[in-house]
Amino acid sequence: MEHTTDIWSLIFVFALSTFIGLGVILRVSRLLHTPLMSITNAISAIAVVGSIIVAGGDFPPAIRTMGVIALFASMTNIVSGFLITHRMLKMFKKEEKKK
Amino acid sequence: MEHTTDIWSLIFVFALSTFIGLGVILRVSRLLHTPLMSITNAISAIAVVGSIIVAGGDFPPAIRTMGVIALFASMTNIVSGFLITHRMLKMFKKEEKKK
Amino acid sequence: MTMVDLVQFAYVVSAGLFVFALYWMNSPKTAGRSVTAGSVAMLIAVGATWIQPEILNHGWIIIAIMAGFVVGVPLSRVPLTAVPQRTALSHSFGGLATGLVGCAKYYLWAGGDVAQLTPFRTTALVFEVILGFLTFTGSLMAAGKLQEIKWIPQRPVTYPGQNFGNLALLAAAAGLGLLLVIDPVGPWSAMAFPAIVGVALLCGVLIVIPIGGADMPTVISILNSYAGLSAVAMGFVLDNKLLIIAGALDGSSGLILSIIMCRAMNRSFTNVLFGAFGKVQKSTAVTEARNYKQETVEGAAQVMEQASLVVIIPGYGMAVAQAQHRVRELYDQLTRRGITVKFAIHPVAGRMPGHMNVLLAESDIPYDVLLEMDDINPEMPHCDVALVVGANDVVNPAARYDKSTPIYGMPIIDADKARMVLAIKRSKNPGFAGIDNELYFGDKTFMLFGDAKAVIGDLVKQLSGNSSGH
Amino acid sequence: MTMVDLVQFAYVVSAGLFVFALYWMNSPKTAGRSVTAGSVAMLIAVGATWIQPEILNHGWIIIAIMAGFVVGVPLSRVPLTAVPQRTALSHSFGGLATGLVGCAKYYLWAGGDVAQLTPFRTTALVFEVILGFLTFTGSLMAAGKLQEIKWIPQRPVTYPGQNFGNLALLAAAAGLGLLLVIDPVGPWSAMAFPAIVGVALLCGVLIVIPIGGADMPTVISILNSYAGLSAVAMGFVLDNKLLIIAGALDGSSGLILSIIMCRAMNRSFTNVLFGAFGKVQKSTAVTEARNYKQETVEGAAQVMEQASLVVIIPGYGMAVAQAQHRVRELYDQLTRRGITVKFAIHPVAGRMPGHMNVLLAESDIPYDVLLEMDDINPEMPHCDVALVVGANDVVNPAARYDKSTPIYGMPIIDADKARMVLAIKRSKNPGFAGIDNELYFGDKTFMLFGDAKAVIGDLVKQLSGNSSGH
Ligand SMILES: NC(=O)c1ccc[n+]([C@@H]2O[C@H](COP(=O)([O-])OP(=O)(O)OC[C@H]3O[C@@H](n4cnc5c(N)ncnc54)[C@H](OP(=O)(O)O)[C@@H]3O)[C@@H](O)[C@H]2O)c1
Ligand SMILES: NC(=O)c1ccc[n+]([C@@H]2O[C@H](COP(=O)([O-])OP(=O)(O)OC[C@H]3O[C@@H](n4cnc5c(N)ncnc54)[C@H](OP(=O)(O)O)[C@@H]3O)[C@@H](O)[C@H]2O)c1
Repeated sequence: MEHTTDIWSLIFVFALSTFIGLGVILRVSRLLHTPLMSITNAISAIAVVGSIIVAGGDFPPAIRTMGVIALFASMTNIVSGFLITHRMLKMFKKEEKKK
Repeated sequence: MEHTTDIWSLIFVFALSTFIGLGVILRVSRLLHTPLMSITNAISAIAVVGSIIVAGGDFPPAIRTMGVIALFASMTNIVSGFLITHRMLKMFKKEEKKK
Repeated sequence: MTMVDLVQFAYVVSAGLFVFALYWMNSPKTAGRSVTAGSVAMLIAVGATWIQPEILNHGWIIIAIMAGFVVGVPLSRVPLTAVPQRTALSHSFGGLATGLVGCAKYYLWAGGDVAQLTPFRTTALVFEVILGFLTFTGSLMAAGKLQEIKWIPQRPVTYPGQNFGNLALLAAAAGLGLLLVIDPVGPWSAMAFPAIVGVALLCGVLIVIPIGGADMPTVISILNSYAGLSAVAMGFVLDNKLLIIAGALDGSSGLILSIIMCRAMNRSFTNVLFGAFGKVQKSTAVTEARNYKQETVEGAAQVMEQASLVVIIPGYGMAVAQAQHRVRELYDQLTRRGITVKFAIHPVAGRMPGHMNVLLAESDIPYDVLLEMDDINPEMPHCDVALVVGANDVVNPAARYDKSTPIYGMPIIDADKARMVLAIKRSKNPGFAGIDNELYFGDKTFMLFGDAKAVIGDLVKQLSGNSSGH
Repeated sequence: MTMVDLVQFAYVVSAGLFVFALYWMNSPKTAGRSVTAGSVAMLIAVGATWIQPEILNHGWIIIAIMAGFVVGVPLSRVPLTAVPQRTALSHSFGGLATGLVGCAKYYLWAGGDVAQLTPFRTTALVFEVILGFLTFTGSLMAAGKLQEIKWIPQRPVTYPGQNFGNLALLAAAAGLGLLLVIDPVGPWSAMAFPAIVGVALLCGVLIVIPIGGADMPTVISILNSYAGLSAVAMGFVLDNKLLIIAGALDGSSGLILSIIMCRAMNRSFTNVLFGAFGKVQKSTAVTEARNYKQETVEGAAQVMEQASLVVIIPGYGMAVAQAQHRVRELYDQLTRRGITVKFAIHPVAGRMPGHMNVLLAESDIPYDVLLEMDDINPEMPHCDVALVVGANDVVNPAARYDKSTPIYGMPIIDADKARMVLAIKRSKNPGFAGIDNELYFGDKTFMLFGDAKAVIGDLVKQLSGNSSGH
């Protein structure tokens, strides 16, 4: 029972955040669809959380190696994702001021 | 620990549904603010869930009486809330067709 | 699939439907589905809870539900002018329900399985009970003031140290709550819990007493979000996510509506809650007296026939007079003559948000001629006749410049910009803000004194007469 | 406040910030905050995870993070035309990460604490691994096709029974997954798990191979939502709500973008995924040949000087030619002459959603003259000159009537309604859909053959020449 309800709270969280996702994304300005792609790209690198747990835990080296590679991969996405989004948005922001 | 995480899943659910609430309500048409008041009124009668648990459980009569009164109160809100909302919205729907 | 899974699944579905119910309210086209979605969701919630094995005495439940129908159906038939009271009343029911469930749960656990009263739970429980009972009495008072029941004072009741007193009470409640959290079943708590309930009930009354009748809509919305929050608290207590979600949706709706109202009145929450608004002014206002220019029904009818754009500005008075159907006939008469007729709806015209829209929709006026303030104001200068039907504060130009008035800074409908203004009201009395209306002394303004329904009825007769004369 | 509470609290904050990050993308004015909110959220997430006591070997973590920076920074400096590839590439990284974490967790639990592999968890684990590795290879292929790497075929590769084969493979993976769920550590599972991984990797390749280069953006978005979903699955496995929330946000974004693209191309998911689009047509198209009317740069310049409204319709060609800065100069030349210049942006112009907007924004063109298709089309009839810069399918009138074309039914920009059309492209080759463009044979149309950058450069010279001549 205890665990069942726990599963269900995960399902609740999933359902709710999907609602939020759809609601928020549908309102993103068409101008910004390319930056949107790159920022969601960075956000999906949230897998970093799992990677750290696996890479840092007290596990056999084989396991940890997988974690380290995963961590590296996610970190790359985080860094490049946010940087390139910032780069693109700056262009639009510049317009903002000019007008 | 088990219970702690459980508390936190409740908090997560609360945070997420507040986001949804704000997002959805802000987009409600001004025309419909009165029906909105009455439908949220009906929805807040979700307390009916708690009332049933208290009224129907195998508890001392005093407790159950409280539950029964609560159930009566919530039921009243559900019935009148949805009915009056329906009544108001029909008016707007009629317009819809006429035009 | 165990029973638990089944129930939880049902709750997920129900929660989703509630979200859609509110989402579909974003346009009259889809709003029809809202009620369906909402009631199905509620049905599922009730069903899923009821089928659980621990529910035994079905008899009581059925009786309570039937009683709910018996009272609920008539309550849904009230005239639209009584909607604010009705809303307040059912908030008080909602508050009562959550409050009672809170009590039941507390005594249940305090009596038996004390381990259940974890600090987290007890805190939630205290919140649930305080919010619940405060909403209960508070909403009752609000309903009473709106219903204008004799022994409930309409005008704000104020006394020295009032706000301080209320805050002190709330603080006391909170303190007692803390006591419970620290030691749920200690020697104190036997008195502490009922004390909390008592204080909450008292607070509800005392907080609403100093608030003027016309501020009630704002108060109702705030109480609405309280009701929602206490449902959320119940969800925390019962570890029930559906309660949390539905409660949160409700809470945010109440919050947003009250913010919208305060914005439109250019007032702050604190001012609404502690401002004892509409007291002082009222007392002074009526004394003043300046002279109005009047116009006959015949004259008014002629002027309107000549117009090419007529803007009708309805206000609380139209609601009081139940004049919406006459207004509809007037609308038909004028449009038949090829005159463009638009309605200027101020966000706080009437006594609740969207009040004018429902009334006019009721009288079959297509909702695409109901314009919001910001959309109509630019057109006002091109408007030949602005017909003010029982509106006052929302067209009072003093709001623009006169810092001394309580409505200073409240955005208004620019009736004074129209080429000519015709204003229908019964007397020289001011509106809810209790101040005279500059507009009515303007040289382009002509008054049509009388009950809105009667006056507009005459106008319609006049016009139909003329048209047959044609 | 225990460590668990602290971490969970941090996760709540982080989740909220992620939501705001996406919310603020709804207008360029607020979008600036998005990156800040997003990166802070990520920082909190990383920090909160790292401080947990069970994290021991910080050395490895620090190295991996630093490596991430070393690779990530250059990856963020790619030219804007390479953004699609870059996105695909990092999707594959994302897929790899989730896949690997899935493996690690499986072997960890299968090796030791088997009780952890509840049916629910194992199911989630299988989903995580399949989606992860499928995204990994699939995105790699996509990136390769977009980067036009030699040994990866650009054109769709098809063979008999292809779709059936892929579905069979997925079915196999699912079957093996079921096996694991039933008995996580049975005799079979030793082979089952690696088999699942292998099949997933293979599927990624085989599913993307039959898809044409220009459909990649759609595929990328779909893979984007897969990546999100596998993060969600990881959240279910690790019982981590932040992963679920961020993953769900990501998933919905990918889903919606791909839907928008399919809509704008008037094609279905299945058609994109299994249609082997752009294969057959391409082969035939180039054979056709009809005669175009050409125009000299001088002539074109003169025509434009006479115009009062010029609409520029950019397409993939502008991106290929990197012509946006020349376009900007042209824009300046024309506006200086008091000519109104507007840009007509087709939702799928270029090779990814919003492609044209970023390029033009890069060249400092104010974004309020970038109009969406639906806003500009009504104006096209009043447009004196429509300048098509390396666009093709998105202005092909055949989409309106010719049922035989692959783009039939795709909404287009009504260039043909303009008084005159000037079209810049290098050759007589068709666009990505592989069909000739009616517009270019229209009698109001004049071609300016050549590389967009060069041609527009000449136009600008010409115009500045003339103006100095004034
Ligand atoms: N809508 C909301 O949500 C909301 C919420 C809170 C507060 N308020 C406040 O309520 C006020 C609404 O403004 P308002 O202009 O609509 O109403 P108002 O300012 O209250 O004025 C109503 C006018 O209607 C006249 N009237 C009353 N009964 C009438 C009848 N039977 N026939 C003809 N005229 C009649 C009254 O004058 P006589 O007595 O001379 O007839 C009065 O001048 C605003 O001050 C607003 O701040 C609204
Ligand atoms: N944007 C998206 O999200 C997305 C997603 C999936 C698919 N698509 C597809 O991509 C296509 C986009 O349409 P589009 O009209 O933008 O592009 P297009 O139909 O692919 O046509 C591009 C044109 O630009 C010309 N061109 C190429 N390089 C050039 C250069 N250096 N200088 C001058 N012209 C050059 C080409 O002609 P020459 O070779 O003769 O120069 C070609 O006709 C649509 O079919 C759409 O369905 C877009």
